[in-house]
Amino acid sequence: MSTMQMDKVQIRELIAGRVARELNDGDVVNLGIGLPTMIPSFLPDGVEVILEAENGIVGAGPATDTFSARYVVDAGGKQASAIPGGAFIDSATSFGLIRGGHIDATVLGALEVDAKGNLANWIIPGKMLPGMGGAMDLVVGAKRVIVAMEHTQKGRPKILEACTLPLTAVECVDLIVTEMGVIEVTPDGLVLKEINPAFTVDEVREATGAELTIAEPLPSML
Amino acid sequence: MSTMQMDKVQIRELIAGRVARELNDGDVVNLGIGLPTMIPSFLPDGVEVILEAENGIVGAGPATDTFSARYVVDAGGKQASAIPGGAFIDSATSFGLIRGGHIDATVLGALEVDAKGNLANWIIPGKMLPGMGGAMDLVVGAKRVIVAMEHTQKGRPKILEACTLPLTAVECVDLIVTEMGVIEVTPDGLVLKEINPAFTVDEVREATGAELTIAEPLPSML
Amino acid sequence: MARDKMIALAEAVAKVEDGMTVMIGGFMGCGNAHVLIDGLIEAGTKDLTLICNDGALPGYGVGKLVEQHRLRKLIASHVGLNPEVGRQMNAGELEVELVPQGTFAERIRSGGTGLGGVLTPTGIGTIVAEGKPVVEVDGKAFLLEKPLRADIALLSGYKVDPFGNIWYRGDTRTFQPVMAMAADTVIVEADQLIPLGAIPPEDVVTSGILVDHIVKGGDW
Amino acid sequence: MARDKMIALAEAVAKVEDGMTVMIGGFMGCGNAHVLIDGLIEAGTKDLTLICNDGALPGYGVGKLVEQHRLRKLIASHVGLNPEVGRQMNAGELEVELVPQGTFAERIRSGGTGLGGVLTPTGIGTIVAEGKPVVEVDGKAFLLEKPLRADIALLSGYKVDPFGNIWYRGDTRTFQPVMAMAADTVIVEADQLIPLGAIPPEDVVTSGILVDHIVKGGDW
Repeated sequence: MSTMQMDKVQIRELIAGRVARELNDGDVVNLGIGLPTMIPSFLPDGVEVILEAENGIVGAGPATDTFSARYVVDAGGKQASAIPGGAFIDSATSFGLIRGGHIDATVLGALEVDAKGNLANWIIPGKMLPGMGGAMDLVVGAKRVIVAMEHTQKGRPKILEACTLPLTAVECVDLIVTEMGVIEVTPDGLVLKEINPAFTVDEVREATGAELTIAEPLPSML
Repeated sequence: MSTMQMDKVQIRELIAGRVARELNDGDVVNLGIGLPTMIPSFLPDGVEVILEAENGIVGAGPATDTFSARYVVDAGGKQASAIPGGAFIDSATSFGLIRGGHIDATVLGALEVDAKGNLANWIIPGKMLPGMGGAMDLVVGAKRVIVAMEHTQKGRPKILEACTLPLTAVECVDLIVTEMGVIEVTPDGLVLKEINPAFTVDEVREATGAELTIAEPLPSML
Repeated sequence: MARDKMIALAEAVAKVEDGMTVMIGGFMGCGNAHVLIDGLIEAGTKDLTLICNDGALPGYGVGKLVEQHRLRKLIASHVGLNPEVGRQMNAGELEVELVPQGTFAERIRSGGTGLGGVLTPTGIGTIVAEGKPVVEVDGKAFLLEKPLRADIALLSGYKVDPFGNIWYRGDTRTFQPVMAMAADTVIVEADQLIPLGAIPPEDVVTSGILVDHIVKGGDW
Repeated sequence: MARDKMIALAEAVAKVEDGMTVMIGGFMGCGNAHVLIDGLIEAGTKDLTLICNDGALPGYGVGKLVEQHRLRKLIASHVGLNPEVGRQMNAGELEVELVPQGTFAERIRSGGTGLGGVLTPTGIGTIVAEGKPVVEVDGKAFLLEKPLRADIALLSGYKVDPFGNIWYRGDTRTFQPVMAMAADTVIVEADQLIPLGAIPPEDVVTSGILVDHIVKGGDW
């Protein structure tokens, strides 16, 4: 099986499922929009995480009748809620939590990541300028930064020796999870720690624009 | 009548009464401990001020049965309350209000004030070191700083050309109210704006260690 | 303390003059001062510099001000959900200053609390740092980001008493407490008007001493 | 989320080791963590660096720690109501660092929120400024005051749920919300233990994600 044989949904579920296993019971987690929001449904039994929405929810939950969309939205602007024991906080406090290292992990997508853990995920000059939102603070402040993304973009590597796009932050990424494998950012560069057995190491290397150290043993990411 | 003929209580009431007339209806006011706490009882009819206690009360009121001393004290550590419409706030917010210019006036005592409006009111080297508490923030941040004090200390002037004691803040005092008169700090120095008719201008000058410009006319402070 | 700060919507809107800098709280439209925004649209107010986290959505919240070309400049952290912002920006019709969201909150807080600015690690090594001083503290680099203030802040409160004490419902709170401190004039639209003292003093989020005027908010 | 963080007082006190830096909230004893303080006295814990607004009063709140010589250093804004602080200071038994109260609050906030420090006008031109960097912003001078952090914060909450969400009664709140963010370990003594969710999410002042342990507070 190659990437071509997995459809988008399968790829996203594979990635979200693997990231879910990085989270510990009780962790406070901020999830970026898109793929990362799929992660909670893949959490192992007995692992419960507390979702922080940077617009001001500690313990964010799904839409309910109790909390109308007029008064409660998540960081994607969608109707949400606070779970029992949750809290609504103002933005200065929310980013105080984020910048102050009180968020155990943040999971978000990327346009590019490089060998030093530099991250580019907010701007393509001349094309896309949505604004960085809370991403720059999140990747600087969260205890652990996990990038969850497809390994390549239309066949072009997104994991590079050095990012070419404007950075979101320097040396901030701890772990990269793609449909091909799990890559840790270490002081000595990128280490492929786990692999999707549907791919060979050579295939992963080919799809990666940076040097990869291969862990031994190299377990399956599935 | 000279100062000698007024007892301490009369002097304090005179000063507090005159300061009370500096306050406007609706002003948010922070009062230092001691003499300034007497001011509210001298407020003219129709003038109501909102007391801020820097430890976290907006709309501080007197002790009541509703608010126990275990849970509500004023900035002097005494049992207090919040009046209806008042708020309890945390210290960072309280000093945010203070530093941010949201307090219309602060009234406090002084050891020395000088011609530039420099204030010394927190330390006598080798003798007294209670700590500055909130005073340094208050005199830097309040829109108007009013010093309410006796004109001299054991006959020695407290209003000087230049403070000799360690400063609380530079160029912060707007108005000085004593039992002898009302003195405004202007860019051109100190101006005696009102006088207690029990004293002559020469007596005030003699009790003052800085040059005084005398306003014309010079109304009574009573 | 029981001052009645209620004014009519038209009177409130008239306080926002063409060319002013205006802060509006909320996030993606949620918590925006919808009634006041509609008032501005109706009054024709224009050339505003808007300080708001985002451009909301087309036709929703501050998105209406964008659509109707009432803004000269937008200071925000995210404008991706309102394509009209990008269009006007590319057409040279709207100036946009993008600020990381945590820095955005803290710059406003700084402006309202008399601090000289924010020393933040956020943005170091990125284009956000361009032209800004870097201050080193104990060997670590921090960007110095300057305070933000506005002529007027337009807030949306859920429970508001006659003195202007505000309790925000859900996560409409967002930037509103810091904006209430960082503007020369503060107007709140109240979804519910409640008696003085009806919010327990521990639960007041924005004190009425920060609020100048109240208008009726409510259903929309 | 319904994690039970309750531990016994002795277990909580044992987490405070000799020589640690400890934050205690409150003002002049009001809002001090009285039960935990009595626990420290009982346990003999000593050589502490205490970060607390003041020295409280003799025999009351943190005043007990002073009296019993459990402090090596006190970082505070005001110590005038406890003469024992001055006596020990003059006798060389206790080091005292005095910080303006607003700067004290903001340094702790800064330590808990990942900022590089505080740029404040407070203290400029006074002995507080000695040896500290001055940063100019738009022609105005600000002192750079560094962040404060602690090994452990001991808080006093009125209503506390099993997850550690805290609602403070009256003005016991003081420095506690910022201290909850600025210490490696946070312990709260609860005057009332209430069920999870009993504090409406809008009225939670300190979120339970900041709280590691809860002990029974209550009458004293």
